[in-house]
Amino acid sequence: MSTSLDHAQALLPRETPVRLIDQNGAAFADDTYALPSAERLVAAYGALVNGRRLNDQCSALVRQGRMAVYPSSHGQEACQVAASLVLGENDWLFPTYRDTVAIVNRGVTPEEALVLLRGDWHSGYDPHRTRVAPQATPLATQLLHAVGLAHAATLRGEDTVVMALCGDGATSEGDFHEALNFAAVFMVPVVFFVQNNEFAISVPLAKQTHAPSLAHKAVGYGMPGQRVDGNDVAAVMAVLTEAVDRARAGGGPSLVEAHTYRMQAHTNADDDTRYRERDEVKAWVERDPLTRMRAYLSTAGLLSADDEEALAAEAETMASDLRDALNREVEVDPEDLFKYVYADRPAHLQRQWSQLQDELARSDAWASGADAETSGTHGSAQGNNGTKELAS
Amino acid sequence: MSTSLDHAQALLPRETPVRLIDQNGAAFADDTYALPSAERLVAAYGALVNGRRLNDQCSALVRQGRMAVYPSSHGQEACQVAASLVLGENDWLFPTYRDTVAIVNRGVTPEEALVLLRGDWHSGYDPHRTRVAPQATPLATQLLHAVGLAHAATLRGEDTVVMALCGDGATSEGDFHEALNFAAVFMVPVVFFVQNNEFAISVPLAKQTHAPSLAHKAVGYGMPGQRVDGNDVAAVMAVLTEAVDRARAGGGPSLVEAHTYRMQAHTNADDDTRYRERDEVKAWVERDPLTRMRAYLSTAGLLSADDEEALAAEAETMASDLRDALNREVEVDPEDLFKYVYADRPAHLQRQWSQLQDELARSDAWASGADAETSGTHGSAQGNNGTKELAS
Amino acid sequence: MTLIDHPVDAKATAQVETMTMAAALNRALADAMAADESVLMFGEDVGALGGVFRITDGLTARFGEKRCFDTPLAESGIMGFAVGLAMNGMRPVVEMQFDAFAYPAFEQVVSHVAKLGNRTRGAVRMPMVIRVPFGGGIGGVEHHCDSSEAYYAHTPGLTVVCPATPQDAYSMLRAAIESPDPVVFLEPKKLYWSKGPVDTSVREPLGVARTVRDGSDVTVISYGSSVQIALDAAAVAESEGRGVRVVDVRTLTPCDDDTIFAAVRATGRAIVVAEAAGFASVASELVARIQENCFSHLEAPVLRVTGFDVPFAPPKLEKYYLPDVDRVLDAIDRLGWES
Amino acid sequence: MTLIDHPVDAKATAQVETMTMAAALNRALADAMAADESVLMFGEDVGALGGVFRITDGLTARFGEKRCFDTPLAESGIMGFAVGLAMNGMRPVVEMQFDAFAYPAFEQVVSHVAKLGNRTRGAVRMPMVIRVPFGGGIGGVEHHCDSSEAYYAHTPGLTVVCPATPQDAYSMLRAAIESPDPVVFLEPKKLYWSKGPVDTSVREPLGVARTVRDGSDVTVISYGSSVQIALDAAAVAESEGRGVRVVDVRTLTPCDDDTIFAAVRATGRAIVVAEAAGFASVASELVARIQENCFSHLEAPVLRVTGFDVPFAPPKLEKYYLPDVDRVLDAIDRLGWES
Ligand SMILES: Cc1ncc(C[n+]2csc(CCOP(=O)(O)OP(=O)(O)O)c2C)c(N)n1
Ligand SMILES: Cc1ncc(C[n+]2csc(CCOP(=O)(O)OP(=O)(O)O)c2C)c(N)n1
Ligand SMILES: [Mg+2]
Ligand SMILES: [Mg+2]
Repeated sequence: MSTSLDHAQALLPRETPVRLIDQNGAAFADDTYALPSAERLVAAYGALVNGRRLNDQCSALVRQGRMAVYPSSHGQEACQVAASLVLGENDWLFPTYRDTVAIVNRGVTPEEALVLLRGDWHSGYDPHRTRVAPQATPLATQLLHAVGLAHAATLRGEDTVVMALCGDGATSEGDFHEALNFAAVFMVPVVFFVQNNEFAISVPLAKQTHAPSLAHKAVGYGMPGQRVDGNDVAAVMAVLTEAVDRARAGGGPSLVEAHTYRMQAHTNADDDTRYRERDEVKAWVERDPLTRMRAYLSTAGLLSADDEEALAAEAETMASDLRDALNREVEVDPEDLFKYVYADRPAHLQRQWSQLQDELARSDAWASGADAETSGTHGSAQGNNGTKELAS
Repeated sequence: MSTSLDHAQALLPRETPVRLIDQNGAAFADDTYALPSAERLVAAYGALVNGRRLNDQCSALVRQGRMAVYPSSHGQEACQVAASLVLGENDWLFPTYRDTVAIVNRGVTPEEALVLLRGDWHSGYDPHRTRVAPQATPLATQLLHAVGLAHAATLRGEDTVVMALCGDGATSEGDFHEALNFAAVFMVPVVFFVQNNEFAISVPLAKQTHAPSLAHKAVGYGMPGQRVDGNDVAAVMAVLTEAVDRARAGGGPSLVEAHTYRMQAHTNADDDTRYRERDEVKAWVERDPLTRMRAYLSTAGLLSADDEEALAAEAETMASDLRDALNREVEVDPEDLFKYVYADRPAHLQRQWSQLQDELARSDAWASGADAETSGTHGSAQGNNGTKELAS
Repeated sequence: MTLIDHPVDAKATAQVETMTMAAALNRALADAMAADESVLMFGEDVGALGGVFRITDGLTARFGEKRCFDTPLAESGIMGFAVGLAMNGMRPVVEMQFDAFAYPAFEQVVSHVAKLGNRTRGAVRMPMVIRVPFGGGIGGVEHHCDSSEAYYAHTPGLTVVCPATPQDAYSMLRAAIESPDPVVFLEPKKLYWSKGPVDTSVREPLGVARTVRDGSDVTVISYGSSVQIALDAAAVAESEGRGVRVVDVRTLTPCDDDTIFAAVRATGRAIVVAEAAGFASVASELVARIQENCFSHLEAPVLRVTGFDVPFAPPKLEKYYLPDVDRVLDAIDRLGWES
Repeated sequence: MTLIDHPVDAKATAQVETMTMAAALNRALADAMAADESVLMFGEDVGALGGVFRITDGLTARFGEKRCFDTPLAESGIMGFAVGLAMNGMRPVVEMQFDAFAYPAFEQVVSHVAKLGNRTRGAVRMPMVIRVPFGGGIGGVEHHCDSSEAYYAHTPGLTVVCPATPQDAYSMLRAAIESPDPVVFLEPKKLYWSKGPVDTSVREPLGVARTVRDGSDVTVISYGSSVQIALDAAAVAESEGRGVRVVDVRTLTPCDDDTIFAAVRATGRAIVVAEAAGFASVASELVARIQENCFSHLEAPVLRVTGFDVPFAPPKLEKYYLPDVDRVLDAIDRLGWES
């Protein structure tokens, strides 16, 4: 417990979210946070264009039935891009199901990223290669993993920083509380980054919390909290960078809340007309993070029409590669069910796999026209009951 | 989410805990909190004397082997007494294992209260009679029950207020977070009262939280937090009364942190010499809540030597009644194991009880000298193996 | 056929309608809320949205925000809040959005929901229902297809039920809400959109198994989405000359031993079918108690057809994981018929 | 006697000492921490206090606060923190203070600890140990005596073990810490102060049952504190002329079917003894798999002697709840000897 109480004031976030570039693309000075360099802003814009294209391509692939479900971060790309751009190579990212753009920006290929949502496997990439944890589904649970992983690095004297993402809804879970508390008590280099997009599926923020802001929760753990305009990529980068730098310097964790908006339904399976007005959604269109950045960069002479075209082309290539990839049927291997449950396959799983193999062999035999009597012990039964499905 | 951010300041606790009477018994004026009436203070002192006697009697009963374990609130009696005295008849109290003094002060008899710690049953009183929930063991879980119970009352238009108790350690649990959040979102009339006694068994507060104070957590839920000297019964009563009044008036929940100290080991089973210095404990002796109150009341002419004697005699009667009660052997009925699991006993539990009855009958028969051959199907086995125990 | 006749509540007008299980559950909630003011429905997205499966559709509109409402996103919170409401005269019905998202509430369920009645010698009871959309067969991603019934069924003090038809969904949910004890109400997601007749005047106690199909050679015991697999297998087996009795246990615990044992004693052979991983499962229990109590009637071991002992499969591998008709038929074939 | 010989690690000097199970566990932790820097021990009160059962006594003093430390009081936090450490090169060993206080961590255990290796196709493994002081027989109050093994054993991906002797406590904890997979290490509280010889050079793989006593008429299968009950019952039964083989399964899952089935096939009769409530328990599973695999060898049903299906008893009623020698002997008597 920190003894100096006046410290509490320093932990509270601002009364209005930090903003460095307004909706019209005009930059203004801030006492604390400097505008990121032109180079970083241009890189960020490229990532925004790519991220938007990825979001929209994925939604299209769902409509076309190539993928079961996609939780889009359309409208939240500034947060997605900033969360990965502020990290160094050895840093880690702990994403949720909605953070596909962030992980792709960090080096996971779109195809690997979509393995989960295509239904091929539960996760499609090696977390150690890109230092990106598997996208988390159970809300807020990953925040604790982030704290543990960061602590392990600290124990070894490494200067790794971990960026842990979650949504506004997830802040209500007990694990959110426990993660922030552990991080603060052990002074662990984690930046908790909440994308407050106003909704947890259908539940608006007002039903999620009565707090002045989500960033105000930080003081209860003795860590600094800050609020930022989540559609201003410059501001998100500036605020996150400060938090990352502090963490790396041994200053401990912080909590950053980005104010943004979920422009589309929770996933394509959701019907958001049931719980929000179209006008509310429309009002956020003009706050689009891409428009704003484009305006700023164009005015500043940092983005030519040629640059824009090149970025669009690059994004289009990514999208078309992705379409191709998802049009290729992936071979799934039923043995995978048994392969990874334990490091060494125990006898009972080997027996269960043998049983399945036997079933598959019999149904293959049946499918290839062999005499039904030899293909299984229950004879005609196999012919009548979906063994074709097993043979696929 | 509350829209006015300047509101945040109003939710923060004071930098130093509220105190109305100092360690020497001198009262001083406070801008916000008035000293409770002389009558209430005298009543509080009586309860303190009684509570102290109860704590010490229980510890003695454990040493004498009449009870397995007792988590004493010795030194925390001001919190115990205030938590129950500020409640109205229809209000509810949600206590922990350490809050025996509080529940006895609320009308649970000491004998009922000790059923748990004697090992007769899991709880010994009807919660509805005294409006005291069973003493909770799993930390922080009861806070949610308190919120639900209060909400039910509100839905029916009743003006019940609920006092929910927990320790400093319990504030780290996810359920603490979820309870405060639910209470704030639903504007439920609950007062969360944390007795910060500096330890969770062996773990000091500094390892529990990095927050400026536990009361600072309130702002993260949008409810007022306050800190109070937990050894000043006048201040605890004043602060809790304000919180109870606000809750009753529809102003929602609040969080109160009392700064106190666990003067004895966690329970008699604990060895606190392993983790704290004797000097630290001694330093708190002079902050004893009883001494302070006696000094104030005597100086103010509210407590004569006769009064003191009368209070001591009353407490002694309570203690000796309790000794008598615990010296009486309680009949425990094995059928109780099966009686209350469901409202109506299902067939499988009836069968299991019949099996046990059969065992008991056979071992009774054996114990009463009947031929071993007739007392059970495995003959000599019974004689050799603890059937005496079953017959006890 | 020894189909159990549904006892009819004479006072109510019989109203038979064909509907999905989802609609039957929705109707049961609405009827229970209309019948008893103390019934409250809450959880995540159950208000304006009507639940991700629309089971609570229209309830907020009809009964108001105080009766059917969204909570903050915290399952332990939802469960503990329900405990407090149940302590104070309410009959809360909570929805856990998916099976695996009920785990954060596990401590509240095991240490309080299941035990508070016992703890207080019945002075406090827990008349609450925990609705859990559960199981696979819907192509859901990880954490959306767990069959978690064993965790609850192993916990004394809980009543654990699982309907297999729209009729049972309706009648059993009404009974669960009226129960003085806490009920874990498992809703097989795969069956949400399956249709059947529902007579809303039918009321039945929990704890009674249903013989769905008669047969004298082997009994197949199952629940939830496995009942249809058992019936399909029975049809095939019949075409091969084997009479299969199918029992839907419906209430997993407390378990209707009488019906189950009578069936197994009559047929001498039995199979238990359930989707959950088999190890230390409800299927294990059914096998154990059957062989303990029907041993001398058994011509063959009681076999299990269950999920493999692996985490639930991703969508594309689901078909390999889930028990199906062939696997049940294979098991029947292994019941020592040659002897 | 078919006692399994403990394979000796040739390099280590054999060191046999008599000690309590608590001391053996403490020694195992210390030796593992000395052998491997990545082993961390943490939880509630495990630092200065040495744990409420003193299992971690002296570890902070010897290895420092970074290796053995107290955490904030939050079990889900402890478990999730351990997951992150295990993802990043550490071998965390966590202590849940008592069985029922592990429930808040249930979601982390079921949804992550058990599944992360599978989720990532083995790219991430979870080499961690969850130590759970468990079970009754110590006169503990509510929430301090749960036998929670079924919850873990039902969950694919976990290895669940339970030692019955100081030697196994030592060897199995060393093996658990070295395992690449997450191990739930159940420590029978009742046995903490029981003494026995410990040879610290003994290393054995997990997953192997132990035949503790030979006998040819009936096999009693158990684990943890029930093993001694089985042995005591065996001694009495022998005096009545019945040879009782006693098998300590030690690893509950993955289960050593070979040893168990061989024993039951040899004796033709079997009893499973465990303290947990019987319904959908590990005992159910053992019964189910034995009858599935040894049916033709069985002279009688496999019976269970377990806790009743009620919440664990308060201290004064504990003796009625817990399986004891008489109950085991009664069960043996019911194994159809007349036939
Ligand atoms: C423990 C848990 N409970 C419930 C869910 C189901 N669920 C998935 S996303 C979601 C809403 C999350 O909202 P938020 O945290 O704001 O993130 P967003 O989807 O807006 O990015 C819910 C309830 C879950 N995944 N995990
Ligand atoms: C969920 C849970 N975890 C662990 C415990 C074991 N335990 C009992 S009391 C205690 C310390 C509690 O400290 P605090 O909340 O400060 O209360 P105090 O005992 O100081 O009154 C612990 C760890 C428990 N009862 N419940
Ligand atoms: Mg959101
Ligand atoms: Mg404390």
